[in-house]
Amino acid sequence: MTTAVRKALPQGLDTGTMNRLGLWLFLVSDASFFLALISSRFFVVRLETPEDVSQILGLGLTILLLVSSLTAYRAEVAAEHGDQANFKRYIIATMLMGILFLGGVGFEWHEAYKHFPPSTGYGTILFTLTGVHATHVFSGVLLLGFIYFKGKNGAYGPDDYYPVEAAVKWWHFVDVAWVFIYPTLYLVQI
Amino acid sequence: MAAETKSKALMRGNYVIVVLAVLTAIEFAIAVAMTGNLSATLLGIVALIKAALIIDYFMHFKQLWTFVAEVWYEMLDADPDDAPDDTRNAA
Amino acid sequence: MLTALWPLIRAIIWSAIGGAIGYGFASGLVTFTDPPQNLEVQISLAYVGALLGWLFGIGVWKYWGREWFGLKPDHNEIKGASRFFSFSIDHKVIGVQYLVTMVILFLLAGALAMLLRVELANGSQNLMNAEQYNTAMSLHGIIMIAVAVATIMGGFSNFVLPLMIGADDVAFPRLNALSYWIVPPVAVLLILTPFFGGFDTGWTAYPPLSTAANGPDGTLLFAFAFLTFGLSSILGGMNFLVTIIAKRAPGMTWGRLPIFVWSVFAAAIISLTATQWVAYGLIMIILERTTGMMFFAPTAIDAAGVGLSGGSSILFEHVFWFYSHPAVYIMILPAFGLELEIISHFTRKPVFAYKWVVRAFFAIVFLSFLVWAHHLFTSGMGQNLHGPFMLVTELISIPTGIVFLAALGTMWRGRMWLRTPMLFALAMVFNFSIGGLTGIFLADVATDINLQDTYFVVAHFHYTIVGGEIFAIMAALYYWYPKITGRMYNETLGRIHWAGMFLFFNMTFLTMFIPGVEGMNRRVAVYPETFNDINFVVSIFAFLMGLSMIPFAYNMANSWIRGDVAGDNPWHASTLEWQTTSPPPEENFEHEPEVFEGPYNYGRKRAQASQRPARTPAPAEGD
Amino acid sequence: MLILLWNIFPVAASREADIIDEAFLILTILAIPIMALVVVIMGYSVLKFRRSEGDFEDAEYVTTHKTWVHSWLIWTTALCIAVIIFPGWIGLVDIRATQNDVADVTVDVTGQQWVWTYEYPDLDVSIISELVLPVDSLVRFNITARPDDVLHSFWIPAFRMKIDAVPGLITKMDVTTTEIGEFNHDQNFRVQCAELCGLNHAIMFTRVRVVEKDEFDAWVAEHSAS
Repeated sequence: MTTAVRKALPQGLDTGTMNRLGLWLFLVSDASFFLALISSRFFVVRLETPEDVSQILGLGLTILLLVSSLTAYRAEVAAEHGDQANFKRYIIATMLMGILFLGGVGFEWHEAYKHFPPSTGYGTILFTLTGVHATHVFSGVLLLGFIYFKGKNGAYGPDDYYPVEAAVKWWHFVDVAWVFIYPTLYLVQI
Repeated sequence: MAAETKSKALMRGNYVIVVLAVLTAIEFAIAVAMTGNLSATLLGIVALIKAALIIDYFMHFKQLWTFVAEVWYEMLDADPDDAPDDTRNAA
Repeated sequence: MLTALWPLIRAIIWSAIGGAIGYGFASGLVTFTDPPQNLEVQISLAYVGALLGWLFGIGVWKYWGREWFGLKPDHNEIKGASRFFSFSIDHKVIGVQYLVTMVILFLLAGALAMLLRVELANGSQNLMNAEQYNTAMSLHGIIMIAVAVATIMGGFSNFVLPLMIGADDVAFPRLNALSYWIVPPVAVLLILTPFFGGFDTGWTAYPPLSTAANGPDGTLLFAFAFLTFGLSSILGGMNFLVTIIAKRAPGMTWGRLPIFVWSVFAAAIISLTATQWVAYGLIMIILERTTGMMFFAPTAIDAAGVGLSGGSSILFEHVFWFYSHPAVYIMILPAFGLELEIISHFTRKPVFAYKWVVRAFFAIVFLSFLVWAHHLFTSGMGQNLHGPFMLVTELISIPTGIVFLAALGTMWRGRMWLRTPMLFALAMVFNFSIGGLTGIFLADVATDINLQDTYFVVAHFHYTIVGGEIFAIMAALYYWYPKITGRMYNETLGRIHWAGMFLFFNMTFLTMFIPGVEGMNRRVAVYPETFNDINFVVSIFAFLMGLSMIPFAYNMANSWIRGDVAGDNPWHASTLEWQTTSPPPEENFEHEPEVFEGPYNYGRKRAQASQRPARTPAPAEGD
Repeated sequence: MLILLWNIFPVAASREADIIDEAFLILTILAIPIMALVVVIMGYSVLKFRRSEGDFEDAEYVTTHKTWVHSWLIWTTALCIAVIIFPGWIGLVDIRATQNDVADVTVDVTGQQWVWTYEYPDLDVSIISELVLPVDSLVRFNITARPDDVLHSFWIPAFRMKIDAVPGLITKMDVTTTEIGEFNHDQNFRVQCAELCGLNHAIMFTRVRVVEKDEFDAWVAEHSAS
C-alpha cells in the first residue's frame, strides 16, 4: 500500500460519468426504500400468505417484467450501435409490456380488494408494495416514452446514448425491485 | 463496451434471460415444495442471484464499482503525508 | 425591492393554483369513497399540488424542465439581490439561502423553547394548556432537527465545500437548487400546523397516537413536511457525494481533502440511504391516516388483548430510528469536521492523526446503521436484542474517541489564537465530552431502563446536538463569515455571545440532568411539585441563554452591512477556499486551481516561501 | 462530589433500583476522570500555547504520533469493553435474574388514555385509584394497552423500572420491592406514563403504596370482588 501502487485518481470527471454516478447513487438510495418496504412485510404479517393470492398472476407479472428487461437491454444495445430500427422496436415493446404490467396490477388490486382489503394485514402490505412498485413502473414507462419521442428521429447515436442508458437502467432497477417483491408477496409461506 | 460487438452483447442478453427463467422456475418449485423459514431463506438466495445477474449484466454495475473500490481504498489510507511531493514549483 | 421578490411571488401564486387543483381533484375523488368525507385526502393532495405549483413557479420549469422538451432554458436574468429569491444555481447563493433560512428557523424554534421554559418554570399550568404545550414542544423538536440537519449539510457544505476542493460548482447545480427550494414549503407547513389543530406527538410521531382517528390534522402536515425535507436531504447527499468524487481540482488527491470534506462525505452516505427509511415510516403514517391501512395495529386479537396477527407500533419505532439514529451522525459528523478544521487553522498546526480521523468517520457511519434499537430498550421489543444493541452502541465510543484525540492532539503545542470561532470550537470539545459520556448511561440497558424518557435524555441530546453541533455551527458561522459576506464580524460582540451561550448553556443543561435522575419524565406541561425549584432554576438559565442570541443576531445582521472589509484571508488559513477573493467570484476561482500540497501544511518547510498562495497558480503559459 | 451524586438519587425501593443506581454510579465514576483528562489537556493548551494578535508564525509540523494513537485506541477499547461487561452485561443479567421465579404477586396492567387499570388475577382485585404492593415480594407486572389505544409507558421512579404498554402486546416487568413507602410521603412512589400519549399524558399517574404483607392482605380482603 505505498504511493507507488496508487493509480492515477480521476479528478474533474466529465458530465457523463457524473450523471452515471449520480443515477447509481439515487438507485442505491431508492433500493434502501424498497428494503424498508420488504422488511415491513415480515414484521406485519411475518410469512403469512393467504391462499386467495393469485399465483398465476404473480408468475405472469414476473415473466412479463423479466422479458421487458431483455427488450430494454436490446434497445440499449441497439442505440449504442446506432441501430435505429431496432431501438424503436424494442423501446415500444418494453413500454407495451410495462403498460400490460400496470394493467395486471390493476386487475390484481381489483381482485385483492374483495379478498383482503387494505384493512387487513396482508392487504396493507400488498397494496403498499405493489402501489409503490407500480408507481416506479409508471415512471419508467413515461421515461421510455420520453426517450422514444426524442430518439425516434435519430437523436441518440453511439456517442451520446446516455439518456437511453439511464432510462433503461431505471427500468432494470424497477425489475430488480420486483425480483425481490415477487417472492416476498407471493411465494413465502408459513 | 464499445469494443464489444453487437451480436455478442445481444447473445449475452439471451443467456441472461434464459438463466433468469430457469431461476424463476426454481423459485416457483421451492415455493410449491417447501414452507417456513427454510423456504424464505432459499427464495431470498435465489432472488439475490437473479438481482445480481440483472445488476451485473444489464445495468453495468462496474460503472459504480470503480468508485466504490476507490473510496473504500482511500478512506482507509488517506494521508496528506503520502501525497506525492510536487516538484514543479520548486524547479 | 418588489422586483427582487418577483420570483417568490410568482411561486406563491402558482402554489395557490396547484393547491386548488389538488384540493379539487381530491374532493372529486373522495365522493367515490366510503365514507365520503375524509378531509385528510384533500389536505394531502392539495399539498402535493401546492408543492408542484411552488416548484413550477420558482423556476424549475423555466430554467430546467424546458430543456427536456427541446426548448431553450432561460437562465440569464438572475442577477443582483433577486438571485437570493430565485432558482439560482450558484452554489454560493444556495449556501446563503440555506444559512439564512436556517438561522431564522433556529431563532424561531429557540423562541418556542423560551415559551416552553415559561410553562415549565413551575409544575402547574401557567401559560399554555396541554394541547398547546404539546404542539409547541413538537414544533420546537422538529424545527431544530431540520436546522441541525440542513445548516451544515445544506448551508456550509454548499457554500464552502466546492471552494475547498477547488471546483467551480457542485456536480448537479440545478438539483442543488431544487433541494433548497423544497425546504421553504417544509417551513411553511410546520408553521401552519397550529392552525390545523396542532400536532401533539412529538417529533418522533409514534403511532397509534399519530394515526389516531380523533387526532389533529396537524400531524398529517408534519408527516408531509418531514417527508419533503427527507427528499431534500437525499438529493443533497447524492449531490455532495458526486461532487467530492468527481469535481476535485487537479492535484486534490483524497489525502489532500480538508477534513471537513471527508466528514461531509461520510454524512452524505448516511443521508443518502437512511433517509429513505423515515420516508417509508412517514408514508405508512400518511397511508394509515388517509386510506385506513393497518400497519400499526393488530388485525386480530384474542380475549386477553394480545395481537394474533398484524403489525404493531414497534414497526414504526424500528423504521423511524433506523433513520433517526444515523441522522444524529448526519448532524455531528460534519460538526466534528468543522471542529477539527477550525482548531487546526487557529493553532497553525496540521490535524493530528488525519488518517485515523478519516477511518473513524467511516467506522461511525458503519456502526451508526447497527445501533438504532438502543432507543427501543423499554419498548417491549425482543429481549434478546438488548445485549447486542448495547454492545454495538458502546463500540461507537471508540471512533468518537479518535476524534477527541485528534482535537486534543492538534491543540497540543500549537500556537493558539483565541478568536470567536476558536472559542466556539473549544467549547464544542468540552460540551461534546459531556454529551458523549452521558450517552454511555443511555446505551447501558440497566441505566437506560430508568433514564429513558426522562429529562436525563433531554439534557443528553441537547448536549450532543446543541453543545456539539450548534456550537460547531456557530464556530463555522464566525469562521466563514468574512468569506461569505466579505466583511468582518464584531469581535467583542462575538465574544459576548460566546461567553453567554457557553456559560448558560452549560448551566441550563447540566442542571437538567438532575430532575432526570430524580425521576421527572419528559414531554409534560405539569409535573409533581418536588421538581418545582430545580425547574425554576433551569428556566432562568435558559432565558439567559436565549438572551445571548441577541448579540449574535445583531452582530450577524449589522456586520453584513457595516462591518469592516475583511480581506481575502483574514485568518491566514491554508485551505483552498481562502485562496480566492471574499466573497468569491461567480466562477469561484480566477483560474482553475491546482493543488501541490496537503491542506494543513503549517510549519512545513516549503520549496518556496510563496508556495501557499501558489495553491492557485498563475495560468499556464499560452493561456 | 460523589456524595453529592449519591444524594441526588430518589428513594430506591426495589432490588432492581439498587442494581440500576450502582450501574449509574460506576459509570459516573468512570466518566469523571475521562472528562477531567479532556478538560486538563484543553485548559493547559489554552493557557500555555497562546499566541498574540497578528502573529501568524506556524507551529511545529506534527501530523501524527503512532504510539499515542495506538495507545489511545487500546485504552478506549479496553474501557469500552469493560463498560460493556460491567455494568452493562452483568447489570442486564442481574435485572433479569427473577424472570423464571414464581412471582409472589401478579398484576395485570392495562393502559388507556389516560388511566391505568390494575388487576390482581390471583386475588380477584381490580382497581384504578391506587396500586398497592406488599413489601419484600417479587411482583410481576403484565402490561398492555387497550387494542384501540395508543402507546403508554409504565414507570415507577422509586423502582427505577419502566416498560412500554403496547396495544396488542403483553410486556413483562419484574420488581422485587424492598422498602415501604407511599406517594403522600414521597412522590417517586407513583406509576407515571413515560411515553407521550396525548393530551393528559402529564397527569396520567397513579399513587403507589408499598405496605407490610399483613396490611396488604387486609387491603386485598377489603377490595376483593368475591
